[in-house]
Amino acid sequence: MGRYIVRRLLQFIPTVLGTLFLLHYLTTVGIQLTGNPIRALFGDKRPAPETLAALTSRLHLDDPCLKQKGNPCLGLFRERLVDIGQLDFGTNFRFRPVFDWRGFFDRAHASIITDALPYTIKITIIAFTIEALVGVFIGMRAGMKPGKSLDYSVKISTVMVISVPVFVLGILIQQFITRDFGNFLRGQEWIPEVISRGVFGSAYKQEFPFASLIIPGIVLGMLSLATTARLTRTSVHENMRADYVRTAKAKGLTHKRVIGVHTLRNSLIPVATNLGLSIGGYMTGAIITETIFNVPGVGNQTARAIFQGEPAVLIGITTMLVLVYLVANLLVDLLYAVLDPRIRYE
Amino acid sequence: MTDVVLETRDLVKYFPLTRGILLKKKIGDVKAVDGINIQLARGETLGVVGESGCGKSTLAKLLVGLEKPTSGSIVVRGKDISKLSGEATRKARRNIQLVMQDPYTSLNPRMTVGDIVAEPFQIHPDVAPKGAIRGRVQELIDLVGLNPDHINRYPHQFSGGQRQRIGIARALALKPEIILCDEPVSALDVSIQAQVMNLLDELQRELGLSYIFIAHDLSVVRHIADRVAVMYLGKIVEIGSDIQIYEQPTHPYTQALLSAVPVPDPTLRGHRDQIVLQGDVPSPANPPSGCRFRTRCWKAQEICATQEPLLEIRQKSAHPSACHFAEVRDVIHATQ
Amino acid sequence: MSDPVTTATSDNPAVIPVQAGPGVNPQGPTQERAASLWSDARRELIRNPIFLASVSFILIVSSMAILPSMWTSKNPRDCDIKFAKLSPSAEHWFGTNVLGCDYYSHAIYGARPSLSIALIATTGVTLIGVVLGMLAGFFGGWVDTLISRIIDMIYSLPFLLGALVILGVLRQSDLLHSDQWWPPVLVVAIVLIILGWVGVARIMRGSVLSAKNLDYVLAAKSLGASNSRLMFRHILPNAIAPVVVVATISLGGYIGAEATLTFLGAGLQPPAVSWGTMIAGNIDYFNEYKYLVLIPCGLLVPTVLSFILAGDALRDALDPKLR
Amino acid sequence: AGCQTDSTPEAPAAGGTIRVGSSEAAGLLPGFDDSPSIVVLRTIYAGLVENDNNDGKVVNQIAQSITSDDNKTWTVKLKNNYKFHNGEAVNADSFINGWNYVAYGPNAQPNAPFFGSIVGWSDLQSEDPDGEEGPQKAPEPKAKTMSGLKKIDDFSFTVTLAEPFVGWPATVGYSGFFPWAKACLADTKGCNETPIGNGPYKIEGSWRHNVGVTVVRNPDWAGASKGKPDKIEFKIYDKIDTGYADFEAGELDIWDGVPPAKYKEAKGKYGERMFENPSNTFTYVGLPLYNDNFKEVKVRQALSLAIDRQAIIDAVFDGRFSAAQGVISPNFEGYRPGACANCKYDAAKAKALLAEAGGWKGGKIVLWANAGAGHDKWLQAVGDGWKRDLGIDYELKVDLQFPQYLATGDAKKFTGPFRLGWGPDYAFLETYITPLYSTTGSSNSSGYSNPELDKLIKDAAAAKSIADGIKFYQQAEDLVVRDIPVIPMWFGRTANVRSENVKDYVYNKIHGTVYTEITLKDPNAVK
Amino acid sequence: MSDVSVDMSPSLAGVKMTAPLLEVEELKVEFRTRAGIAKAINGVSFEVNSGETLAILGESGCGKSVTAQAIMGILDTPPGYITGGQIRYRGVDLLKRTDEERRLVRANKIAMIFQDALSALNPVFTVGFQLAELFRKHRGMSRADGKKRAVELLDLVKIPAARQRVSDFPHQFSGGMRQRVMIAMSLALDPELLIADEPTTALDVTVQAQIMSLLAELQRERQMGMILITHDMGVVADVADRINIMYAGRIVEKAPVYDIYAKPSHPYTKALLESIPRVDLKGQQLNVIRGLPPNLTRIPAGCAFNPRCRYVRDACKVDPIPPLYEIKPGISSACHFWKEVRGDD
Ligand SMILES: Nc1ncnc2c1ncn2[C@@H]1O[C@H](COP(=O)(O)OP(=O)(O)OP(=O)(O)O)[C@@H](O)[C@H]1O
Ligand SMILES: Nc1ncnc2c1ncn2[C@@H]1O[C@H](COP(=O)(O)OP(=O)(O)OP(=O)(O)O)[C@@H](O)[C@H]1O
Ligand SMILES: [Mg+2]
Ligand SMILES: [Mg+2]
Repeated sequence: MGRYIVRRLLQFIPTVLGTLFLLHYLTTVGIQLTGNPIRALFGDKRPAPETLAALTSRLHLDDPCLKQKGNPCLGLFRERLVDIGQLDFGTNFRFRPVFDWRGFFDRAHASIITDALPYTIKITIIAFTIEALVGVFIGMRAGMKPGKSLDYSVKISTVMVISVPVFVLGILIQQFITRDFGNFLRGQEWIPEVISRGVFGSAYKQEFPFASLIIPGIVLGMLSLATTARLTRTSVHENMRADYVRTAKAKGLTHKRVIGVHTLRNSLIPVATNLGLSIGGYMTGAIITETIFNVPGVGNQTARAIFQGEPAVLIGITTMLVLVYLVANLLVDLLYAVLDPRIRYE
Repeated sequence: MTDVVLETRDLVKYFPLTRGILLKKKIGDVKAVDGINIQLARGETLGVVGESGCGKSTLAKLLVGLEKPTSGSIVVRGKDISKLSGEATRKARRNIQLVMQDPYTSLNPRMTVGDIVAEPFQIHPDVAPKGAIRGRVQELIDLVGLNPDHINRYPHQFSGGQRQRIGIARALALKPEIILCDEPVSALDVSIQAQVMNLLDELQRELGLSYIFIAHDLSVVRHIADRVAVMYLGKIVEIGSDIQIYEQPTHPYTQALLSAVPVPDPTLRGHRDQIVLQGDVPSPANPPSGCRFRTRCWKAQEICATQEPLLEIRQKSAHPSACHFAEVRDVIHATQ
Repeated sequence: MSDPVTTATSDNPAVIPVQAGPGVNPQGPTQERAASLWSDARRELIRNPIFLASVSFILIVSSMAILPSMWTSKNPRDCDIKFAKLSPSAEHWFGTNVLGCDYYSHAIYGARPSLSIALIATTGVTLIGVVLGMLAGFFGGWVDTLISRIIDMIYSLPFLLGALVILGVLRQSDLLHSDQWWPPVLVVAIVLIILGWVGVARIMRGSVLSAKNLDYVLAAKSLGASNSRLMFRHILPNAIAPVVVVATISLGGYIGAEATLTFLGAGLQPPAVSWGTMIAGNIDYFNEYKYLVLIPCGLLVPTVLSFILAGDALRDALDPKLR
Repeated sequence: AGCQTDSTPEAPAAGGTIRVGSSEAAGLLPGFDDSPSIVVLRTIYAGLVENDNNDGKVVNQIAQSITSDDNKTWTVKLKNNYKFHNGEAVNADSFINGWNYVAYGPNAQPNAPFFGSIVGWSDLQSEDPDGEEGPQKAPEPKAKTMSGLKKIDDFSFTVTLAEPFVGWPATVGYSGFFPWAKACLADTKGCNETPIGNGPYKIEGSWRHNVGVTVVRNPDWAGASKGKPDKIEFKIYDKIDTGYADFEAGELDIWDGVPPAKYKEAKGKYGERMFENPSNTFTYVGLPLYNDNFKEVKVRQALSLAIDRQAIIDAVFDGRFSAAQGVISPNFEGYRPGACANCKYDAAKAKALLAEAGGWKGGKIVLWANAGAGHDKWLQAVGDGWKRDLGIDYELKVDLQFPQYLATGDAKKFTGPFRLGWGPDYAFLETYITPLYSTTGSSNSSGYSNPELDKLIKDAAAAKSIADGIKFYQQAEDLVVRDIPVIPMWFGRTANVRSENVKDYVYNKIHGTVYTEITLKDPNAVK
Repeated sequence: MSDVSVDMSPSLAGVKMTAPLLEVEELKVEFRTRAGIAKAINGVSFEVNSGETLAILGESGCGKSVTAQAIMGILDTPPGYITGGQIRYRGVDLLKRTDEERRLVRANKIAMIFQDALSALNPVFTVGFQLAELFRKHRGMSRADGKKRAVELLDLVKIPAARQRVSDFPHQFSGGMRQRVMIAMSLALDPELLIADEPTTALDVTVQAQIMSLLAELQRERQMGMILITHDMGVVADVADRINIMYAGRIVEKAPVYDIYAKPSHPYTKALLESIPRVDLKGQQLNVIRGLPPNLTRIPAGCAFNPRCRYVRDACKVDPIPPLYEIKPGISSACHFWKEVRGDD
């Protein structure tokens, strides 16, 4: 097992390199296709060519290969890798450093990622907790009595969540929950501010660093929550007929325990995969939810970088995400072995 | 022996033994099969008996290629099948079929019985023309005593014994030369068991099949086997013809085993001379030195701990026996 | 012992006249042999009211997609800004949108791109995901490593970035501006497939890992079954359930994803309409003109629900234990 | 009138904190040109001149005087009592060194082009010897300082322009012309995070990226108005919907810019707490004159006449914009209502003109806009109008991301009408004419070239006085609205909302809300 | 914690200790399947007393396991439904009690050993966990105590190195060991009645002998009643007091163990005994019962065994179904022609 982990960790290297290359290639092709992203900084006004050239060269976007469609710009990639190897992730178009690890400890070295990461970690934790707990719980309840009203109401409500695009959902929640209901709460004297302004605030607030992330976290977790719930339901439903469940019943265990321990544990294997995946999926979601709820996290920065076409930011953020994702995945794979002892890794 | 269809040479299978969930480390080997030499002649039935966990199923899996041997070879008609690969393995498998021990898990829950039994024909289309498959399947189902009505049912709709018969039908489909039966009748009631055994018998006579027949039920083995091998902790401790083993067992383990066989006669209750083994079954991960049975043997002496008894014909044993003190003792007919 | 007091039935069971029971065709074995997981499932399904209702709804919606002119005589592109934002009336059943286009005809014409993108993407994602996930889980070793790493790489790309760039590349072929309706649809679907198969593949891989060492798989293996047979006859049916769930769920997601892409200008080109864009494009007006959002939602949600319910019914029908 | 509520004779209660919605600035140095930057810069910096809050007229701030005989060499005299927040004096060097820094090409300051009219600017830019495609990197620029900037003494200097320009003093109120402290030039990175300004407010702590910027009153400020609130908190929002939602949740005192789709609702809800005024952003549909189909003036006029601007504004934007009546902002001196005869909806006339021109021969007209910015709706409405009134079918091409879209425009590759916008750089109407329509105009994307117009611009720049200059520019506008190189659509409309706690709301026609002059009913509402 | 050894096993209201341990009366179970209604149990009646071993024998699929599941109350519904009859534990009809009451009877009063140990043990929990769970949930023990008891139980069923194996997973055990774990599990709470559904099928004879004598010993000590379901006629001969023979969901013969072997009274029993392999028949065909087991969706009219019976007459092929004729006290047979079968008179 130890060797398995070491081997997986070693595999991180090609994966990270692969992802970096993929990303490098995508951003390069992006620039090759859409032209110099700096141009867009000036909006409808056409900048002086000299200014444009100066900015372009300062941001290393003046490499001629960026003008040749389809050229993978391997030279640039190599330079980039060397820089990254020295923990230099470059700057954004406004010359803010993308990543400086000292920024975690010292404001003087603040960087885009170190500023944004704490928010995203918090929101992810909230989303994950909600997804895992609520998703598994309602999935389990629905799976216990398939075809009953609870099953259908879970089904219908998850379908609503799934089929309505996230940004629509986020906007609706913002309108009806944080604005209308929130305003009602804020009208009540007796409700503590942390609830009325924090939890039910329309946007992230410094004063309530955790409370005001709860609703964005819920929105973030919602999409994969639906999947988790459905997956759990199916899985529980399938395992309900297993012989060992019958044994558990014969042991005189309560229905709750029969389902909650004996059935659930076996049902969690596909669910665990999904949970692991959703950590990666949160990033896509965070781009939207963080923007809607004004959380200054990684998603927000990614969105900005995507639309401004800032390769350095994208690569910096994604390198970090890839690592997070890979670790999460490795944990899921190891979790398999915990959940299902029959699986062995050698 | 003349017409040997299957032979194993020093067949060994170790399973790595690990501890811990996250950081598993290998702490040893389970010596499930540890140097087995058997020969199977054409038309012969070799019974294999032994304590549970002694490696019978592992041996069977090795023989059909479901596990890769740690060392040793399996020779079928002169070819070492454990060294074959790809298509050749698949071809070779046709000749040697397995009836699995567990009738509950060995049938695909999402296939009808008809499909399960038809599968061998589909895998090896040369056995039966497409149009004939249906008929053959019905024949087989019928042959093993199942209702052809049930051809469209799913395994979970059958009782354990019925499922076992489905497994047998599947193994018979290809008319293989060798059939490995891993406790094929232990889930069956005696009448069906009798049917199955008659069936196996008939098939053997007609087609010259060879069987390796693994069972706990010694009376069943006695009925069907020409020769019997007794296994203990991954090794064969005694091997001989059925008469030799049953009437003149020379290894203490065999004797203990035979004495424990329940007799379907309530009048003998409490009157039989049972040899009750003392001590625990040693772990196959850490078998005792020398003779593996010595920890539970009433005859054990110092030599047993130091020197491993070979499976050979001995002074007081007309057939190979792996005991330094091999000696005939009739346990079957003994009463108190 | 064997003094057979023979009755007609005892000797050769094969010739026992088969009495027809309920659900068994009296014609006998020829028909009966047809029974397999799939044909049984089919028989099961056509008697399941929920399945039938879902499928009928899907058919209705599909007919909108295939023959929109059967449903409305209005041209969705006949718009007059003077008649903008009219409430539903006899003339305009669903009212008009902000540009004064008949919203009913939009709702009808919007079905085609939404449904075809969702269906093409789901099919593609499922096929690719199932096959690659299966290969990875089944063969393990370097196949698994390779596929898993590719999955990791694609998975860790931000979806929007990937989608925007791939669409940018595909756009070079100018497919998005074809006079035909399908090229842009296909382009969007391809993007969703490229970025979406990894989820299914991972789920599949997980299921295969736990299914591949079951006894019945070993049994088939010892019969000499080829790997493809092991994978597709034995493992697949027993490992597909979670994939069906994920696939039907993502079907809904793809309709939304198309809307997101279009919203960002990367998907369909207006004035083409789809349900997703109808929702996304009008969400701003939700407060005052709720019907502009509620109508496409009211079509989208039941459609997705129908697919999910039908998927569930299919999965249940494929589980013989539930019979 | 810039001031919304009538000021009462006694000074309004000052103090308190006002919370303002904003968005993430590109940077907090005067070199940055984006509006979130400028909003903050205007509170912590002060320029040579200011626009009066009441009528937008240019008045001196730090400048004692700005004078010229030939509109070419301008002499700037400074008041000597202004200080930077770190105690440095604001003197001629603060301006000269700062402007040189911004103008210096390799510093890559977005505001660099604003100094392009000063003699010697091009020496500060590097020129790539073998063109952009070439492998060689551009060398260092020839000079580090502009020869057109000359210090006379500590508190006066001269600025020499390459061409005469009567409006120059009006342009230096722009934030790009703010002075730079020495300490700031020495550490621009630090100064960006913790700006050292010379204005009525100074930063509290430093810039919290993506979260907020807080400024507090500067006790050492030498200007006339000391600023009303004690503290201004700029809260950063990424999307206007979010910021507006937070305003609705009572988290903000001022929110500039109700989202278009919420406009109608807000109008009903906030009544007189919503402040509306035409804004200076100009939206137009450019016509590619480099394309044969658009060469004919009558065709262009027909296209313009066939657009029912007000109907589009009402339907798509809930009446949020002011239909363009010319190409100059209604807020600007020199604006004339109804200047553009071709900007009224007249389907019959449009049809007739098109017929006169021999009809439309270009097949489907392709309407261009950049992707993801929500322009497709109103462009569809424009296209629908053409289809209905002129029988020209259209299609939309709205899938290009902004950089590519702009590049396409720069390369003159648009195949049909294209959406673009324009915002003034400084408070002088010239900003709406020269860059867009002069043959060499920096943002002339339609390819319009009219010697008559070029001459008028020249004459205007050399005019005796600003008032004289305006007359020439108005004549130029007349040419533009006759030739329709671009179809003017509308000017934006500010829709700023304020909380109940805001007492006096002050709006400057040129810069928008003046946060430093806002007073609160209860200054202690927010601790 | 260990002195919380109070018996938390609840008592059921209405229990009369004088009443027979378990009485099953006219139990009927059917499976409603797509292919029709399978009548798995068609009126089964028997009783078991404390300290007594009742063996139920019968062909595969005749309904032995279903009967056991019905008694335990763990039949999967749907498709299985109990359509009639009573199951009385100490005079209390369990079928009329609430789920919660029945739950407390399980494992505490009536425990069961399952036929298939691999699938009956939860693959993802250690054996120790699954054993300790009983003590923790029914006796309120702590984890550590539960585990201690689990080790004791594994020792009791002769699992070597119990202390180490307790934290192994079921798949790490051999078939026989799993079966012993199942046995340990069923004995954990000292039930009054043990239903052993083929408890030794997977065991080798030495272990089987140990286990059977173990069961017998425990039974003696605890006065435990036992229903032994098995195919192994040898085991039955060794341990059973009384035997019930089942065929097609009915009991066709009841008799004390000696009588059955000596003089079966039903043709099916007779045929069954004749199928046992015997040394003297080596090399010959074994006797089999011809024909097929009945299709439970279409049980023939009259005696269900009639299509396969050697003694069949016309009377056997029509309803009514032959009742259980009482031959002697304690011996009864459901054959119209039992006399002929016994060879009496
Ligand atoms: N996959 C495996 N990993 C580790 N150990 C194993 C594995 N399979 C079997 N063993 C061990 O190998 C030994 C032999 O097992 P095997 O199943 O062959 O026994 P058996 O003789 O068939 O027993 P039974 O009669 O109970 O079926 C046992 O100790 C078992 O625990
Ligand atoms: N879920 C089910 N659906 C349909 N029929 C079923 C179901 N479960 C059991 N049966 C039927 O009920 C009958 C009795 O089954 P049961 O398991 O009790 O047999 P058994 O006597 O225990 O046999 P064995 O000795 O082989 O275990 C069988 O014929 C079986 O086919
Ligand atoms: Mg075995
Ligand atoms: Mg059974």
